Amino acid sequence: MSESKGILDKIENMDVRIIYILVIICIAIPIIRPMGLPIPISESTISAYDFINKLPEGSVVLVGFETGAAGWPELGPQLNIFMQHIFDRNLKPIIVSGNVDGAQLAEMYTIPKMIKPGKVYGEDWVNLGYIAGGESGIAAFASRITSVTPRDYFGTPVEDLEMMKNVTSAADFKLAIVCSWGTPGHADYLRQYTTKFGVPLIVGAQTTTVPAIVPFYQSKQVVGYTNGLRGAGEYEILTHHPGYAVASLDAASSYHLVVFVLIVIGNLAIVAKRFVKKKEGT
Amino acid sequence: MVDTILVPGKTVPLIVFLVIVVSMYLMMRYASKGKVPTIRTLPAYGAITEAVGRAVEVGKPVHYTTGTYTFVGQTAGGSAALTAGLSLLAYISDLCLSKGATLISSCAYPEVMTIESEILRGSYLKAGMGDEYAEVEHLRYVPIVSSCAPFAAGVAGWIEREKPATNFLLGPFFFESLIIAEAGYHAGCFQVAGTTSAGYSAFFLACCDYVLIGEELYAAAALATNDPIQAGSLRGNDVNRVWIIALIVIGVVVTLLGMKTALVNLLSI
Amino acid sequence: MSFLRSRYINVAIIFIAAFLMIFTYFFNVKVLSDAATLVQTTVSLFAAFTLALGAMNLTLIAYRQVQKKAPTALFSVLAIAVMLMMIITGLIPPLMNSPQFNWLYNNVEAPTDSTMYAMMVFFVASACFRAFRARSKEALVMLVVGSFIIFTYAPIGATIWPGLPAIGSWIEKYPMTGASRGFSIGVALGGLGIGLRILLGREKAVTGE
Amino acid sequence: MSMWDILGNWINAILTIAIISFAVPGENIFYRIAEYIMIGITAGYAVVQGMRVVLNLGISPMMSGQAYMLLPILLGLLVYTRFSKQYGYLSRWPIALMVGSGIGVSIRAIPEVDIMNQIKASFLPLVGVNWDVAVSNIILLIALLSTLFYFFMTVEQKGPLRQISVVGRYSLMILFGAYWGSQLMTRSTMFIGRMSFLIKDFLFPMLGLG
Repeated sequence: MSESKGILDKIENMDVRIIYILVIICIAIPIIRPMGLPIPISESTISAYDFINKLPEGSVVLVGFETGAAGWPELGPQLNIFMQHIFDRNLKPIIVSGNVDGAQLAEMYTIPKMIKPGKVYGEDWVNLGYIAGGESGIAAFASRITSVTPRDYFGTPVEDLEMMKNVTSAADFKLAIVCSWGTPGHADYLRQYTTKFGVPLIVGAQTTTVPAIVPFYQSKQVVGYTNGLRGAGEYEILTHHPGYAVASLDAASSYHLVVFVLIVIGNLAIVAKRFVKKKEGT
Repeated sequence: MVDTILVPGKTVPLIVFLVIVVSMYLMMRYASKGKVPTIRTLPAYGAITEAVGRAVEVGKPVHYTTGTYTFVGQTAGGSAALTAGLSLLAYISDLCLSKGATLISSCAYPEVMTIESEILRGSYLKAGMGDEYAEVEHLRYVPIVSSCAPFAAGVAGWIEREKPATNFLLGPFFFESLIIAEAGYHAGCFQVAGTTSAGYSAFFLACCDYVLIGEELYAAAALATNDPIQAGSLRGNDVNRVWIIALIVIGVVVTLLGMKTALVNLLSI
Repeated sequence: MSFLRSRYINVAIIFIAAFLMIFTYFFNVKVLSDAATLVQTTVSLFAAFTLALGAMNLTLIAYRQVQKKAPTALFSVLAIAVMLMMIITGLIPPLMNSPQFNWLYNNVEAPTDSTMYAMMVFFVASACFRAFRARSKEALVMLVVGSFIIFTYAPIGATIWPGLPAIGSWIEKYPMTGASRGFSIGVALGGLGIGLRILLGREKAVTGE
Repeated sequence: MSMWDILGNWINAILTIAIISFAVPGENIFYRIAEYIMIGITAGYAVVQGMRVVLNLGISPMMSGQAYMLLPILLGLLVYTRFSKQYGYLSRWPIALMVGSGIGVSIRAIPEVDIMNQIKASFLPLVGVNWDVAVSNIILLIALLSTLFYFFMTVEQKGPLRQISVVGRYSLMILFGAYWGSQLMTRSTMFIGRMSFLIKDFLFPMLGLG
């Protein structure tokens, strides 16, 4: 009896390093050899896609790269596919970031990949760089763009940019997209753009913030959201550009499965222990 | 005239804003005049003394952090939790000094560091040990910019190396919460945590011995400071909660009667 | 000059700035709106000034550690060296866009930052292993809900049984939304309360003694 | 690939592995080196970013005619007085402006975004809809009201009130369970990003595989 209890104790207090190694293995294998599991498409992603699809050509869209390098693996694929769709639809994106390195990430990882031939900087898209000061900075940007970003990412005065001639405040935006991993995040965008200027908002969410976004989507303050890498994968399928997100989702699935199995084992150990105890007691 | 000055659609929000602010102000005034409301018992608050006691027994330091938040450019909920965390820092620092435990606090922003340093210095002065306070030894400053990764790395690494007896995580947190709390769990720390973010409360429930969930953090701060104003503002929250609950119930009833649109329109002025 | 040290100056600055922001949100008064925008520009500028404080403090700490010959001194010096490298390459024109700067960003800053973030994958797994144990009824609720949500978000859930994500989405849409609303309304009220206390100068931690 | 690209890839991979080594096998010297490199490089990045904003927002408008920008710049410099014992209090002024503006901006929208809109969204139909929607709506309302109730702080919760509060606690557990479930996705995504780099961009090219 006590022997089986010893094993159960060991399972319950498993060395965490065993879990860690399991995690590494279960993520590495699908990356090397993907399984191609089907990806059902969520309603919230479709509603984001439809909204962008229906915007008239040439509409100005604000894209908030509210992430640092660390959030990139999750938010980058969403930003990339949004930007690709925006360029495909001939909309005019304005890139900004309240994170110190967001605008740089856009220049390094998104634009070179997603830009279409014939698009000219300053006419078809602009990168206004970093907005310091958190929500205060965003509020100022919304009421007058040049108040916090007099020059763009490359140091050109904003007045000299062709596209910005008729765009002075958030009232000129037809849509705002924010992909954020903290502050500034969807809440700041909601308060400063949507509530104050009525700009529709699409959120490229981290899966962890989805529970916080769902109530806003339910109350129709957010027109659509994509849910993390999963959402990016769904969007890639919707726009017929399957890429990184679709390929990586298998690894996510296998990780979830392994964690679930671990949880089951942990609980079985508890139940079994209770059973053993009961038997010893009688 | 009024129409042109008042921003359209902001009438009801303005009224709500004024109702909340005025009711809170009144509650604070009542409290400061001696009608201090009692705050319900919080097991996690009681655990603070136990946690410090354990550190004294083992002879190892107490670690404290409010997480990677600052007052500048953050959300109101965050500022509120940070302020509560700082109030609790003052309380715990006094407790540590009176019992003979060493408290070491980690912070991530210069503004917060300035404030924490003042709190700790004040606490040492109060205990008559003003000379023993040294910022370099009692405050660990791990600067961060946009990502809390360096802070998480610095604090988790330190906990693994120094193995403090007790770990307090009280304040607003980002993802560093889990990294630090897991490091504390594996280093065998007694952990008391509290935050106003739902997501990170869930983390703490898994790793910590006692957790203050959401507003319980504000309540603990009010208990710790013994400040009637803070207790009054908690009463203010409760008063406002009453009309919020009532309005939801009324709204549901009105919807039952089929007049939802009228009410929503009325509330959207 | 002792009045300059008074905390009432801080309280006054906080109050005026906050009042401007709140007033211009509800009312349209051109002069005040312009003033508010100017204040916000100034705040952005101040925030930029504080960005260098981290580096200064780091240097100070390293200096003291070297002076005391502390065992961590070598590490601190390494941090300072890396920091200087980043500053110097950043200043090579075009500002913050030189190939050297981008190289450092791409190969040192980005990987360290994102790997630290990625470490959570381990901690979430091991904490989940602990958190999701049916020790009490409360923990059982968490376990059941968590399991459904796991299979709602991972595409594999629908492959196992399409009902899994359906139940998960239902939980998310109804009971979770309700709880989340209740939680955040409370936190929002608390935020307003603390904001008011700071504006009234009753939070000594923030306004100074 | 140039020599710099190859070197960069190696440094990238080594740092990645050094940090992962904090989990398996545990705290070690390589992790510690990576930890301090991370702290240093972030601080450096912040300095340059700060300089750029000051240049764009303060100095160049000042040079091009807006002379009044000199005042915010000088006030901003007060931030650095915190290193002086004598003038340290001056650093509180710019911080006070930032705190005040931050609080103002964030609390002004709370009544609308976090309270009124959430209340309005809770006016849910209980009749005239399918029974399953009606039941779901009732469950949502129970969760909402009981959670709100749970956080009554200045009322000692006894008797029947206690029961509502218990329901609130269970509702919160549903919320936390959902948060836990959502954590797995985000966190695995981050790690997948790093592993994809290590495997596809580092290991495979080195071994000469596709």
